[in-house]
Amino acid sequence: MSEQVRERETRRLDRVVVRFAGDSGDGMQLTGEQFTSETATFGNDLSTLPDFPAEIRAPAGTPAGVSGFQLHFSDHDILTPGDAPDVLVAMNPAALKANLKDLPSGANLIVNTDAFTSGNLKKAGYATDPLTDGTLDEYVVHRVPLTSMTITAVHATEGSGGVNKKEAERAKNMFALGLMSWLYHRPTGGTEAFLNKKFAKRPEIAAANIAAFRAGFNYGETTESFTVTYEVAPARMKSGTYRRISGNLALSYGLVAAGELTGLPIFLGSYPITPASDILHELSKHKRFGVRTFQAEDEIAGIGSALGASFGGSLGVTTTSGPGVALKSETIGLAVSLELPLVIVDIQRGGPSTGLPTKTEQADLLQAMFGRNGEAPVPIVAPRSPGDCFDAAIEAARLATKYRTPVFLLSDGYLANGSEPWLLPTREELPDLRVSFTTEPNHTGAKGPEFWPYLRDPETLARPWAIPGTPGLEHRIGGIEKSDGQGNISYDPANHDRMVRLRAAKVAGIANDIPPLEVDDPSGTAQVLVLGWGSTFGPIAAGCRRVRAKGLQVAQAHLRHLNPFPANTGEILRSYDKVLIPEMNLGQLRTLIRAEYLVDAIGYNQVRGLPFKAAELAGVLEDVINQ
Amino acid sequence: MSEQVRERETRRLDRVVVRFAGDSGDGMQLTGEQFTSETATFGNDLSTLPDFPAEIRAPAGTPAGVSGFQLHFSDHDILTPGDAPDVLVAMNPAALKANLKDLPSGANLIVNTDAFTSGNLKKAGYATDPLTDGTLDEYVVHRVPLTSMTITAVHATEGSGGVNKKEAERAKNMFALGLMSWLYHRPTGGTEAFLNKKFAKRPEIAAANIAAFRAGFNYGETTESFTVTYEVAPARMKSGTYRRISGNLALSYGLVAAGELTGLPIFLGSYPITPASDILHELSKHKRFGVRTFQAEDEIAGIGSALGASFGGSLGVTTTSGPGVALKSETIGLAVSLELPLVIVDIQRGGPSTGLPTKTEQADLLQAMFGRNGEAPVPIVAPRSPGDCFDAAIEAARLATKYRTPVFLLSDGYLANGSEPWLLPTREELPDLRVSFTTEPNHTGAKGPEFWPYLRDPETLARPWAIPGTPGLEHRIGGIEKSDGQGNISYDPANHDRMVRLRAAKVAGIANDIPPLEVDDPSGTAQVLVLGWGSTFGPIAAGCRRVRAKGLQVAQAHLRHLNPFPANTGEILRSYDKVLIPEMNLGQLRTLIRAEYLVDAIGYNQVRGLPFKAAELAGVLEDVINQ
Amino acid sequence: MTVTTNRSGISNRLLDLVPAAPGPQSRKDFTSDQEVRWCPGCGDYAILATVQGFLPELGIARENVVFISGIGCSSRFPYYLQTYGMHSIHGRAPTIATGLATSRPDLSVWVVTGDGDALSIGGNHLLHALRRNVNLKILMFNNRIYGLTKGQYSPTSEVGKITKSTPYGSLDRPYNPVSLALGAEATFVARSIDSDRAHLTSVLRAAAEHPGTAFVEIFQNCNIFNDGAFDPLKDRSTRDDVTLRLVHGEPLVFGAEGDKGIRRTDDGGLAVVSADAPGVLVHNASAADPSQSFALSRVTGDSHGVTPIGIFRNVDVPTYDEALNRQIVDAKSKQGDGDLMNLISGGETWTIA
Amino acid sequence: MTVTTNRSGISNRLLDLVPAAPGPQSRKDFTSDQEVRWCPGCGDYAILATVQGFLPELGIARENVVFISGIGCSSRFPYYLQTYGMHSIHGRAPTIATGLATSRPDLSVWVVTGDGDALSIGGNHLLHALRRNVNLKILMFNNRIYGLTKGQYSPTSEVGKITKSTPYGSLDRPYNPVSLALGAEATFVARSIDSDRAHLTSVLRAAAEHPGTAFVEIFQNCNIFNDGAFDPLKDRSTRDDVTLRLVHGEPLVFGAEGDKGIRRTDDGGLAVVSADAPGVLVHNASAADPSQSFALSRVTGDSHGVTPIGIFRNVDVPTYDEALNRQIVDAKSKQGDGDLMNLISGGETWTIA
Ligand SMILES: Cc1ncc(C[n+]2csc(CCOP(=O)(O)OP(=O)(O)O)c2C)c(N)n1
Ligand SMILES: Cc1ncc(C[n+]2csc(CCOP(=O)(O)OP(=O)(O)O)c2C)c(N)n1
Ligand code: SF4
Ligand code: SF4
Ligand SMILES: [Mg+2]
Ligand SMILES: [Mg+2]
Repeated sequence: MSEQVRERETRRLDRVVVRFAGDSGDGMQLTGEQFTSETATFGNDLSTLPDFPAEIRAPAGTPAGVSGFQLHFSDHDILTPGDAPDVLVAMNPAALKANLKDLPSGANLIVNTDAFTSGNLKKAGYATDPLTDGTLDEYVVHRVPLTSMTITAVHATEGSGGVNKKEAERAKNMFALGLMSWLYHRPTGGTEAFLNKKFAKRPEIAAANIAAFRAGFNYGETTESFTVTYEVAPARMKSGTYRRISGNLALSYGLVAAGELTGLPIFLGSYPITPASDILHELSKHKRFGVRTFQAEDEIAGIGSALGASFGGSLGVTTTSGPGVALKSETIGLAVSLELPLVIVDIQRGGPSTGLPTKTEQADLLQAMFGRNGEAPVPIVAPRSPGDCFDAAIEAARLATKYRTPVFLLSDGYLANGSEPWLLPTREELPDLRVSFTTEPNHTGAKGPEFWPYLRDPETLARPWAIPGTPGLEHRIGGIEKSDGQGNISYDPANHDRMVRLRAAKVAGIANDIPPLEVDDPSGTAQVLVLGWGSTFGPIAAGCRRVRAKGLQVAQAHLRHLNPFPANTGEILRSYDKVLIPEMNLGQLRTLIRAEYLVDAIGYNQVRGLPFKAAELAGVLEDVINQ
Repeated sequence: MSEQVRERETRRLDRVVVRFAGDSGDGMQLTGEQFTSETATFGNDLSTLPDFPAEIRAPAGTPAGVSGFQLHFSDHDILTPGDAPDVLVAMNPAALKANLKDLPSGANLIVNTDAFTSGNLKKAGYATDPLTDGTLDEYVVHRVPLTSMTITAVHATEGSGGVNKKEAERAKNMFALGLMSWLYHRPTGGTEAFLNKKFAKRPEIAAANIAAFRAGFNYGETTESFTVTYEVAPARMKSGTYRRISGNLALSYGLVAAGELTGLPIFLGSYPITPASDILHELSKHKRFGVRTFQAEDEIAGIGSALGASFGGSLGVTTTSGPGVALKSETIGLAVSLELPLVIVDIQRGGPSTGLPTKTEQADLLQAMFGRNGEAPVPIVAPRSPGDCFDAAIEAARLATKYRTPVFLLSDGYLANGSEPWLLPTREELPDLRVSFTTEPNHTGAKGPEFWPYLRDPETLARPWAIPGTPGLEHRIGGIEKSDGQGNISYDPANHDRMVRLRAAKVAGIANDIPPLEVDDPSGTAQVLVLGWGSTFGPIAAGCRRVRAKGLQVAQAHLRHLNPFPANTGEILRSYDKVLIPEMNLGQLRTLIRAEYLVDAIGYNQVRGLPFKAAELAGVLEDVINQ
Repeated sequence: MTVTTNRSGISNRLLDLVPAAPGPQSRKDFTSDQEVRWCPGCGDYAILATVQGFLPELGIARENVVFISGIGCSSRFPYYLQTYGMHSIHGRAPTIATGLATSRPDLSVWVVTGDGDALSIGGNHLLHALRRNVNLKILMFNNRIYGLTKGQYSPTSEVGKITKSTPYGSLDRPYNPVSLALGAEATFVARSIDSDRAHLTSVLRAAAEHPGTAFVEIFQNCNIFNDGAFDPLKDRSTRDDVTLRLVHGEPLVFGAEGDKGIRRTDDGGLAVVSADAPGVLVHNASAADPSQSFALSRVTGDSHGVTPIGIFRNVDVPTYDEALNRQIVDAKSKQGDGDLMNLISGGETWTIA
Repeated sequence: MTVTTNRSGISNRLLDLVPAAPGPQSRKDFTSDQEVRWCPGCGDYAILATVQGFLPELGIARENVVFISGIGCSSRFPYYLQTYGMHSIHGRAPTIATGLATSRPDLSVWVVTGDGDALSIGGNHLLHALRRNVNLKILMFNNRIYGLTKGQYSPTSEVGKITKSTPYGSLDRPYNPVSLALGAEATFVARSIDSDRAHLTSVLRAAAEHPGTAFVEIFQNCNIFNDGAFDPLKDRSTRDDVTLRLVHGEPLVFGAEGDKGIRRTDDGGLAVVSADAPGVLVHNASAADPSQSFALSRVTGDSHGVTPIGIFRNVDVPTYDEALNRQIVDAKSKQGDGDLMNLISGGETWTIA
């Protein structure tokens, strides 16, 4: 109102949650990613949650077509992408409609007023204009004519000649990013470099985007809409070199690393499926590491080819999501019978059937455990955070090669697409997993030395791995029951019983080769234990923090190995009055825990395609503690 | 020794176990079946166990190629095919070698001496001749030159002219049958009629076989090798009309009956696999019942076609064994999501992978429960005896049509091929399962009447079944999550959670629509409960009888429904000190029971490809009771 | 099951088993209330409009039409049609449709699928449906890419294609869907293109008139992940020169000036020659022997500079459905309807009093 | 991976990557100690003997030979060979073999499969292997029946076949495996017969000499469930009159007297004519265009009274394996070996002290 430029307040915050939301075509993922990049370089701890529709380009302007990206960053270590945004950027009415319910009152809301046309309002399902009908009264609303200002800015810029109106308009996400960068004092150099690189082949587009980005930044500086800016100091994190990484990328790197560490070439046989495809995409780039990727005709061929490669001495890997696992079941059974190494990566998504293909869920655990004919045990490993996917992949490869067995690696959509800062390991920190093939006969028969493909290592119960090309060890394996040791077809009843038990004992024995379950119980006096697995680690830990901050006691333990469980699991469970198992399914770990340890574990279950919120879990924990 | 014909003793027995064993090509299955037929007509209770190699014609003369058939018959009701044979017919050295270990000392042994050539002995792996080296000292051995006597008898018979030596020799199984029929006072008319019918097109072969059969009978009468014959009186069984039936036949009839009772045409989509193929074979005969059978290109197409037929208003059925179930997993998940009726028949066999394809096992229970991505509950029904396969199939169809859900019917190789007398139901005893399709809109929307494909019956939670061809109810369904009620695609988190729980509640609700678990506890004071499921019913009940006969108390309960369990299951389990669960797997029901009821059930597990023996279970029971 | 029908329009002995529409229908009758969810500019829109425009021509009751699809962008198709429909799982639509069509001769069953859905994961089912000659109309939208999973190469992508899963170029030699279908004993094989509504409609009509499995490959532009794949066939300035329109009984000539023709070569293949050269062939889609149709399928833009569209093969042979249903009718008429109690009592029974 | 080899005998650029045998080998070297478990009289015995007799010809180290099979009577094959082997699961052998062959260019990988295993459940994998041209030799034993599961009809059984699953006669039109393979872009397609050892050996030799996927259909008698299916081709009195032996570069003539020939018809198919009629064709298995080979595949006992055996098609085009391995070699030579720590640190890092 007054002509005078007001002094702006800069508020220091310890954590902020921002969400960008717009049409699928508005580039919200890119915007979010780039804001995250700035934030990572700045040194905050962070966690992200992208959220996009199943359609490639769901209908423009409708709530179904909205694509969102949430980022939580802080000056201390954090565990989740945040429960509710402190600021929402809504590029159009549909984005507002789809996200407003998540926005706590008092939050900042930046809306692109240009998009609030009557047509767009209708598409979004608004009968009246929320900008004027009082809908937004409880928020701090910043009305920004984002589109028009972007076009003006672009067209006023040298170097962006030849950029037409549509192209200019497309840069509006960079205007939003510029504004947000200003609002949160983010470093901007990285983004400009990124844009120059990304559009290296079309410098006029790069110029347009940079112009929009700067215009957004300057708009914040000059407008009076924003009376406060925010600062979040860098986090104090463990010293070392960090990068930002998503779960699928970390998992891909873990597989490449597993190849190096075992000394085996990686062979990935895979069929594209959301949210696993990115691992195929990533691994297909790394031919210089000797990684072979094979896009198969279907999931069965994907795993079949991987198993064939393992027979030949590669580390066979197959990547998929739940429906693909279902198709691979029969071949997994064959791999159990052949006792060959194989890593089966399942990036879980919402089910059953096609379900919610772009959403997260933890409902394939029992499929991984039991989804095969006959007694066919398979070890299961699950990562707990995006960065942890790296280590979990290496662990899966370790078990697969050491025990000559297929191993499930159960990640999920949340880990796959979410990201966090990752402390890079040094080469020395990585384990030595070198494998040696059998090259000599291992048995003396009536006619001299023989090779017995099912003569087991007495300690691991693993069978020898003698690969084609090894003279004198020619042998045949198959899915029919084999005689213990010698490995010939055997229909003998006692032998079958023995082999079934040997395979089970081999997998069960892994319990002695994995770290014990660790409990985090700062007070040492908690009577409630929260047990989790997989991607719920962050929300559970955040929930625990909150209740502890209130002075309540709770212990947390998180399972990396789901089959077998660590040897001390039963002991730990039994030392608490109550065990709570939160899962994004109807209680699958709970089923396994109850069956194994007869502990009356309580389940807290949500099957919403979304990660838990810290506040929600804190509430549940309080209830359980106080009951 | 003396010329005088001795008076022969006729001993009355209450039960006898006979086993026929010979080369795969020797016709042992036919011989056993026919002896069983005679026995059934005679009025004994009986139970059979065929046992054949996985090869079509495994190498002649070797133990691997031996085919066997065991029959237990009695003057009272019996429950198993018998633990150990009282008499073994061994057609060659390999048959002797493969079966001798099962023969208790003192048993009768009929050997075809003609087959004990040095070549055959070698193939069987005998270094010396067991007929002469003392191996058989502990048995009552009847040395019969079966082959040569058959040839002589055939060639001396009118009407068998044109039968060459090889064909004559092939009739030797009928010689053995004749001899056994004589030994056990079986009626012979049926067999002669059977042979005349079977070889109607080649009367000379019929004549040859009948000649051999009579020669065998007469041989018993005239030789002095047999000093005793045996009589087993007819059993007192419930009054009514009986037939002998195998599990696969009863199951097939149950499906035909389900078609009649529901008023729906049966559509079977199937791919051949042992031991399920016979259901496809059988159902393909019944076109006059409107049964459509489709031999698909694979298991996936088998279930897909059945599901398509169900969409069109047929009762879709698919039949397979464990490896086939693995392949069908993804489509089962689709069926769960579509909520259409479908009966999935799994004739379990030894696993994992190809495993022991012709042997029995119960190791697909957890696959049936959990072998799909996401939360995808499927009801499970299991028959307990060959004849019970009829009722179980009808029950599976009832649940599938009433609750609009895929249902698993879990039989196994033992039930499939085993047989028993079956009291024919009357038409009135069969349930009325008539289904009505939805033909009218079920919702009033803004624009008038609408059809909502996911609006549920408030009681069963079943959705309406409106089939193509119904005007005004056009709708689309699919595997993506649907909005509650309306059934349009929905990615809404809360809706997904609701739908996951609704599908679970629908299946769980079946517990109110099935009979409570019944306990057989004659004394009413037992402290140990044996809980079983599926084909172990007979051996468990026989085991219980034995320990009760010793004055010990034991209660028995048997689950027909494995998902959901009957509502009173927990209560029953908790009312016993100890619960023992014998299974032909490593403890799959036990896992489910422990997880659900936190009852420390004890497992007794054998994975030998063979049914339990009554004596073995009796021993285990005694141990548990006395512990 | 036979329905007396006085449908106007398209007919064949199987379609005649489907109840007639109560009256004339329009495109609107076949349009559902669901919002269409493809990318703006996607070729799927044009195909949808053409199909919705065509269906009324069938003259059959809307409720007796069923569309079954697999998974992919193309497989969203059924949602947009006011018929019965199922959006099933990846690659399995032909199996579901087979069960439905063979058990319900009173339905008109259509399958919509993509190049990945039909030829990659679902190849086996597609080909078995073709050899069986089940009464299905299969529309395969070929955009030579995986659309829904965001741009991996497909079994119809050209060698060397750079995609997300093949950053160094794809290595697999692509299928020629028409050759593949002909090798699998298909009785009706055609090709059309999203942008040519009249042509696509004529192919759909012929497919509907064919009793048995009709396989229709439809070139479809995915403007997001494989834009312009069929541009030469669409561009007004080039299309006549690179498109050979197959018309049964007409000579195989093409070109803006109609100056080019197709003739046999010595090695058994076909070559482009001048339209007035001797030996220019006349198209025969209904030859019992599929060899010439196969040879035509080898005429491609890459090898010959021209792409045939239209009907390659169209022969009337017994269908699986008819045979299956005839076995049932025969069994009932010869043996009488089944009697359940008779069946289960079987031959040998005994009675205990 | 290149191995210096001075193998005598069969050679191609891929086989040359396989280590040579240390010395001459005999049939016995390739015979395992496992008891053969087929029915007496089964055609599989003859095929086994022929393969065991042929393998020494390859001149490669026995331990570098691998046989992969699916499930079926035929799929027992690997057990009887003293090489590496895998008896896998039904229909999936081509997938396993593809992973093995593409990751181990130093192996000679063979697939043994049946008509059900290869064409029914495994059809998709077989055809994708063919189009990719992976370096596999696929031997399909075609007995036109399911042997192991005791006699159901198969995708190559004739229509109307009475089997256990089709007591009223089968309804499906069979595949012609040669047509199917050609439709799937196969680069080597041949047919032989169990009983003709010399012919089968010559076909195996040609298959081994072919770089890429070789598909060999072998007519095999199942004397238990489909006895005599190929008798006319075996019976001395008829066989010459009903067998057309394909020899590249030779005229297509046959008959005990060599008096019959094959000529093109107007509809693009082939017909039997007198050997001295004009236009009798010369067989060209290596034509780039597969059309004539396809036309030859339509010449069958049923339709023409004569069955071609021998090599229908044999063309040398790039293989999947070579291309895949070349991409790896190229990447390493252009970019250097991968450096793990470099890779995982990526572009943007920050350091906290
Ligand atoms: C079992 C299974 N595997 C993989 C997928 C992932 N998926 C969905 S659609 C698709 C391919 C789509 O390509 P196409 O069939 O050509 O259809 P388009 O999207 O191009 O129309 C894939 C791989 C899936 N949904 N289910
Ligand atoms: C997944 C699966 N489905 C079905 C079977 C049963 N099965 C084994 S072999 C076979 C078919 C055998 O026929 P073919 O491939 O022609 O081989 P053949 O025995 O005739 O040599 C079938 C259906 C199986 N083993 N696995
Ligand atoms: S991704 Fe391609 S095929 Fe899919 S909707 Fe978009 S343009 Fe169409
Ligand atoms: S069943 Fe047929 S194919 Fe199988 S082994 Fe016997 S004869 Fe050979
Ligand atoms: Mg596509
Ligand atoms: Mg076969």
